Amino acid sequence: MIKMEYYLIVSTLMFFIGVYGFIARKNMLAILISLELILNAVEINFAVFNRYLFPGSMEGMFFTLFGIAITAAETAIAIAIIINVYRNIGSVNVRKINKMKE
Amino acid sequence: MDFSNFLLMQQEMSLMAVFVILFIYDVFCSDKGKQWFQPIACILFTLHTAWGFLPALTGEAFGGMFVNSDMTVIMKNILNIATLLVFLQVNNWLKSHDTVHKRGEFFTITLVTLLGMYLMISAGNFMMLYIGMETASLPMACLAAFNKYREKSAEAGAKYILISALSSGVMLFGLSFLYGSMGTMYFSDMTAQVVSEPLMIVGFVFFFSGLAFKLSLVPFHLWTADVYEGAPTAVTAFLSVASKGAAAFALMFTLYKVFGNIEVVWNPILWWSSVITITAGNLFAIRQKDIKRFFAFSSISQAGYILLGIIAGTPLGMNATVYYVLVYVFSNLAAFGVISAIENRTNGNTLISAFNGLYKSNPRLSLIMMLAVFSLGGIPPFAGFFSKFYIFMAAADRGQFLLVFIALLNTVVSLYYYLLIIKAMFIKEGDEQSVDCFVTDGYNKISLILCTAGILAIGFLSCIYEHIGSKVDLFNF
Amino acid sequence: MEYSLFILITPFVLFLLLGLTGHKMKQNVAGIIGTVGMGFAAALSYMVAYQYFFVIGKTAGVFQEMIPVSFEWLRFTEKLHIDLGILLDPISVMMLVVITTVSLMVHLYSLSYMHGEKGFQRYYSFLSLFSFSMLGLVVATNIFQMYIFWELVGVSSYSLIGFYYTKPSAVAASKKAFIVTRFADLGFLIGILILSYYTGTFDFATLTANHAESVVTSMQGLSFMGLSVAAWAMALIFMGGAGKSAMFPLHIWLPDAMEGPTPVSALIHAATMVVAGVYLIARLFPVYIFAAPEVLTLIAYIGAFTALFAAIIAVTQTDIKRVLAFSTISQIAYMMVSLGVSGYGGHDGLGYMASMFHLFTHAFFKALLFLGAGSVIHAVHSNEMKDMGRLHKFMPVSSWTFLIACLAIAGIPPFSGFFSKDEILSAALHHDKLIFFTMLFVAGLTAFYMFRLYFNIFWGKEKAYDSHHKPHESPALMTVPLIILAIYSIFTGFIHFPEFISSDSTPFAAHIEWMHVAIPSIVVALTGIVIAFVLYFKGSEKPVQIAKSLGGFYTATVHKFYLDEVWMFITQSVIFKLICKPIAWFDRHIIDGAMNGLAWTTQKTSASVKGLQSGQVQLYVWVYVIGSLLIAALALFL
Amino acid sequence: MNILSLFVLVPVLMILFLFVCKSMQQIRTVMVSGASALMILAVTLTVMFLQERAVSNAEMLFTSSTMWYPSLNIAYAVGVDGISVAMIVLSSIIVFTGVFSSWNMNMAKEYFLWYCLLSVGVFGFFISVDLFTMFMFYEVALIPMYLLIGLWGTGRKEYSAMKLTLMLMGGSAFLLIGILGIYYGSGHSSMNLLEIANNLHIPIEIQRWVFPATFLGFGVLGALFPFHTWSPDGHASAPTAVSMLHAGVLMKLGGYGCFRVAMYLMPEAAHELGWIFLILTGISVVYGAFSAVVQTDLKYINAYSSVSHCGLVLFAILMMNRTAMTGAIMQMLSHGLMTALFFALIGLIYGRTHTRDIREMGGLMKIMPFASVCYVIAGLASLGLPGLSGFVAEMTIFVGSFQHADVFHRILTIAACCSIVITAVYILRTVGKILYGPVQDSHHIGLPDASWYEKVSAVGLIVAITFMGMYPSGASELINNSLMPIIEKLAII
Repeated sequence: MIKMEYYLIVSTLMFFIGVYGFIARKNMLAILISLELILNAVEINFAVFNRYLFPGSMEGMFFTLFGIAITAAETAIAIAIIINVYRNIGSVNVRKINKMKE
Repeated sequence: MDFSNFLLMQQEMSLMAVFVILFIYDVFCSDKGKQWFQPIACILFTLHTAWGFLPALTGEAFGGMFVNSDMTVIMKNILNIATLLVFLQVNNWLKSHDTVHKRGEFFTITLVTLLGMYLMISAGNFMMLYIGMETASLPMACLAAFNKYREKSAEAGAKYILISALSSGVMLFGLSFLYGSMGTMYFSDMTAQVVSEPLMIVGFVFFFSGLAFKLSLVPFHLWTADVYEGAPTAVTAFLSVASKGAAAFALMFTLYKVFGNIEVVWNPILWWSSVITITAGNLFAIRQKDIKRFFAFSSISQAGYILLGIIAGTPLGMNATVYYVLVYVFSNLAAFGVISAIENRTNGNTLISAFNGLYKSNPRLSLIMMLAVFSLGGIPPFAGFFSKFYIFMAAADRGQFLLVFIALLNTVVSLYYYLLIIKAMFIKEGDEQSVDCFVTDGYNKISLILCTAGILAIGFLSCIYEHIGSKVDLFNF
Repeated sequence: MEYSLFILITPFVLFLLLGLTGHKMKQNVAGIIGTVGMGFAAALSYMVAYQYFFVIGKTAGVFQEMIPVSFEWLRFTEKLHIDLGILLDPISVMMLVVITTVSLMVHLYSLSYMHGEKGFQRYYSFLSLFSFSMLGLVVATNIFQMYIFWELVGVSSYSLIGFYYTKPSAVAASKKAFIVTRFADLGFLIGILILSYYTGTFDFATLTANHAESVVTSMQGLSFMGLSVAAWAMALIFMGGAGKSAMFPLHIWLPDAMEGPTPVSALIHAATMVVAGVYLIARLFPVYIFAAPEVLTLIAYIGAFTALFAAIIAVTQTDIKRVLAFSTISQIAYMMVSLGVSGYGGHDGLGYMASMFHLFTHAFFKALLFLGAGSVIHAVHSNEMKDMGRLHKFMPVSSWTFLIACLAIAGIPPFSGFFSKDEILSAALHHDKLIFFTMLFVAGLTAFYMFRLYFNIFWGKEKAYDSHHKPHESPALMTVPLIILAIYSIFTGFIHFPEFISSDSTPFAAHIEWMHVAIPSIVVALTGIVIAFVLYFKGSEKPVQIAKSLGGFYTATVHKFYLDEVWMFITQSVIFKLICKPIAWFDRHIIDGAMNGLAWTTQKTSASVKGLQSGQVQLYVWVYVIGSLLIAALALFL
Repeated sequence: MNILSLFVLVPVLMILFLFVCKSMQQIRTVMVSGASALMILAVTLTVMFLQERAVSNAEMLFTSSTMWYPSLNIAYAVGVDGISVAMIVLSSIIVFTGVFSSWNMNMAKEYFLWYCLLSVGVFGFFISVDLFTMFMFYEVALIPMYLLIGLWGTGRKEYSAMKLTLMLMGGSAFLLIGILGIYYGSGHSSMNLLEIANNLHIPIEIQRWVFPATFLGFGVLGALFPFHTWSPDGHASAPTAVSMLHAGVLMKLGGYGCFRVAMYLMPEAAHELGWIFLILTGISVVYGAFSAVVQTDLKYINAYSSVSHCGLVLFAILMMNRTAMTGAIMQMLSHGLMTALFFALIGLIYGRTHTRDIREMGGLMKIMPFASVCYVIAGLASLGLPGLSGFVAEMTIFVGSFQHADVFHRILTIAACCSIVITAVYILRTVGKILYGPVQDSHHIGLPDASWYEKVSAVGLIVAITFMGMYPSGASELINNSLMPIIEKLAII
């Protein structure tokens, strides 16, 4: 039986890799993927906590399900907007969307 | 399953009804019929708003997932008013060529956003809260990017969706910690278990960052200016009042209800973030040229003031906060109403210089703008003065005199840049790029009149404040 | 004697009448109204005097003080309140007579002297205002009322000196007069404050009552910076008096004040206002002598010095009005001296009596001198001696009356000046030899410079007066007052003053000490006259040679020992440049700069933080994450 | 309806009427009738007050209080004692004369709208005894200044307007924190001044910081050194009537507030910390006078002399004895009247010569005798000529302050006395330069003298000044009797 900590280590790693990716990558799609990493890390957390600590209830699992669904919606919208950005400035480079500053 | 639960959701129900009607109308109506969309939407929503004022059942539904109390009803009414005012202001903008064919979408999406805010407020469970927040913020991104052919709009949408996604990620991360340490997501069950132990504290902070993002507190505020500037003015208005207000309410509830035990933890956090937020907002606002961006920063510092009420953590504080948001809705929307009128006239010029000599060309508009600005600056006898005073009283009640004093000194700074607008409108002479004399469209007129009435009356009608106060109940809602 | 109130009311009403409606009247109408009113006031004051001295007279061998009118004007505390009222006692009644008489003369005289002047009505309204204030001053029942009218007198003098307000010199002179006296009044005010703080009263009667015990007891043993508080108070009050009475070094305003119309100089700067200081000291005499005798000594020495100083300057002045001005200063100094050397009660109070006596006589002959000078100036349109000479044959009346006045001031019997000056000298003799001899010498100087003046004007060389208007005798309206005043100057000396006025208002017998005082003084005076005769009657060249031989000293005296320059330096360079300018600069640059600096700092800060808002989503997120981690860390470890 | 509320109602009505006004004629009618109505009200109030005072010995009269925000103990509470009555009379006089001084304004309608709003604030402040409403009216009075100066002003008007508004607002920040301190310090049960003063007590350790905050807050408006720099620039740029109202009435809000709130509610702290402010005020008395000596702009001269005179007001208040405080209030009245007169005349002169630089003027006495004579009278009043208002006020202050038992206070008093000499210096300097002497600028020859409406305002003020100067005991009595409560409170410690 794998210890819970391992899961948590993995999820935490995923989270911060995601954050790193978000900050480091130029391509917005890559950034979206990093976002997915972050959210999935979270969902792992919920599942694991539910399974190991509170097996009595299913709350964490449900949260995970909802989370996945919402993440999907989020991605959809994000993609749509990114396409719109591409249509406008002909690039998906996140550093290029800095018309508004100061 | 017990359908009587739905009786508690009367506002949500009616909102859904309005949404469905409009949606069907939008789908099946010919383009010719679409021109009636605005009036119909407004009328329906007015009915919904009125309906919201009817006496409502209170209690918990779905095993505590959804809570409806007098307080939440009031808050939802405030949000309704805000939305209604926004609806009245969009007419001209929606007529423009790149939005005219999808004006239906604006209304429907906005309604969904509003629904999300309802859920945020009425949540009795963190999952509910999370769903509510996402329901509120995802459509908001669409709205921000609503002007498809305007680069700024797209940029605003992109920035908003990315950052809000990240913030929800961080927030969920925090929630997962909370869940892990308590094993439940229900507010009522958590209240007792919350103790100041590391995991919970970290969890709380991450969760707080999620709401702070929507409330645009420093350091989670950086998106605000860009999105406000880029998004269509109506959306900015909605964003600045409705989503801010909803976030403020949600934060207040969660802090009081769930994290009441660890006030020692969140009190200093709020103290510092309010100080920094107010100051930073003012500092950035001083040197803005674009009026929407300017109001973005001013709204940031306003958020800081809202924290003063929340930090009090007393019935007085809650009362003051809700009242503050109410006044803020009227003041800010008055300002944005004027801005959108000007923007439509000068097709998209939102520089402050466009307001030069406005008094000469459009005295009424400039007077309304002045009322709004003075009210935001907390100048008597306008409503803003009262709300600020009560916020300060609430904070002082908890002995936060230093905080109040800092906030007060900041009001001087804020007055400085508010006066810059007055100066532009009244003292500066207009030039070719400033707006000429024109007539605002009827809907916007109505909204502006409503706002003016609110700004002038709310302060003097103490019954409003007292009514809110009578409904205040810190812990069971 | 309530009707004495009308002595005050009349001129006040005249002031309002002429001031408000004057510009609508004809000049003569205004002038006549003023004169008649003044005549009425004069008649009343003579009545008062008669009734006071002869009808009511002494009770228990003493002239009692009477307060016919008095009401509370402004209450400060339970004890301290300003009353306005009329106090009648020998000196105030005497002053009433003097003021109204001279004022009436001046009113008459001005009718023709000022005829056709622009602002004739204004002139008369100011004259009435002055008379009102001066009368109010002398009949003051309490020190604060005196202060009030003191200020009013100052202002009316200001406006009369500056009557020719288009002449810059006149404006400057009036400003100078007001500010210098104002500065002195500051001392007066502070003195009043101290006095009233300890004694708890403004009332003269209470202050001076039985040997000023209220003051003496209340200030027992209090001292400040080594000097008793009483001395401080009285010295400060004397400062006020010195300012008005042009004692050294506060005398500088008086010579310049001659910029005003000559009748004004006669009324204000010779006869009445300038003696207010003397009157003030006399008023508070018991307080001085019992509570602060050291101050009296100070007064005596300052007086003696001023007398000498002014006399010396008078010798060298060429502007006839300035000569008279300095002689005024020196004569007032006489009065001060005799107050300073006086004792209290009976014959010890000789000095007090003498000073009042001299005040009385001086008023008339000095007014006469000024009016005479006025009529001369009227004739030759110049103040300078060099433009005059041999006028005797053109204007005999002026000449004769002027001569009488000169004799009077020189102290030649039987003219009034002799008697009063004699008393002063004998008072001085018994008190302090040094002062006595100084004053004796000054008497000689006086005689000399007066006759220098007289001979230079009416005799000496004949000047080339242009033919078509030769100097001519002034009209009757001007000569009549001269004659009247001349009569006064001849006969007032024979009034037996000690009968009426004495330090404790109990009459005593004063006799002329021929051996020790009278003879010497007459001799000295005659020598002075003779020298003047020799030097100036024929208009020889000697004076110039003498002046040359004196060299630096002479020029110094001509420049009034450069005191004006010193004052200029203090006011202009020290106060204006070294105090006011720096303060103003400090205000504009330091304090205001601080306020602007605040705004500037805010602007700069906001400019420096703008970089944070870079528009880069990734930076925003970076800040977001770091921020939340930081907050978490703080929340954990703090 | 309580007579006091009318003082707020009338200007509000004036505002409403102004909205419907079309022609200049109508606007003037509204303003004149409204202002005269206020005058009449003020006079009636005085008469009624004196009658009431004779029969009742209540601390304040015509008190009425309607709960406004019950949960916060905020009420619309009004009431007057002799001091407020005096202030109201002063305000009504100056509002009245101000209307005439701004007879020919461009954009008259807007101008008078703000003008009325300003007077709403002023009257409201003087009648209210509830801290909240007091503060509200206080700020209502401040804000219109910005536009009045910024729009109708002259010179660096925008800078001055901004500076003035911000500095005063900074002051009101201190004030608000002070008010909150008072409210919670006194056990958050009432905002009513009288209630707090008589039934509640603020612990000394709270007073220690609330008193300075409050005093400073009001002091800024009272031109307390070193927070006075808004006043020269503000006055210099403001239009005539605004300078009149601002120097004449608004600066009095400061003194009145210090007196009514700071001293009255916190006597212990006043005794403990008074000396600090006493020194500050002492400085501003002399300092203002000295700075006035070298100014060359007429308005700057009067601004600095206002600093000096208002400093005297606060100075006397801090002396904390009955006479001195009476003097302080009288000084407020007299300074209000004579400064208003000064600014009215300066506006008149500036309107004709288009310069305020005294070096460029001269011999105006020949050109516009009426105005010049009035100016001289104003000057004499300000240098304390007996028979005019300045003298009685200053003398009351000096005598009163000198009654203080402490030597330090007496020496300060003497120092303050020196200001009267300096005042004489700069007044005579100005008068001598601009009115007397030969005509400097040939263009000035033939300029018209005051027109009838300017005469009305000048004469009105002069009458008031002389009346007060000739019959001071009236004002003195009115004020003196009302000082008893605070004196008792101060004496207890």
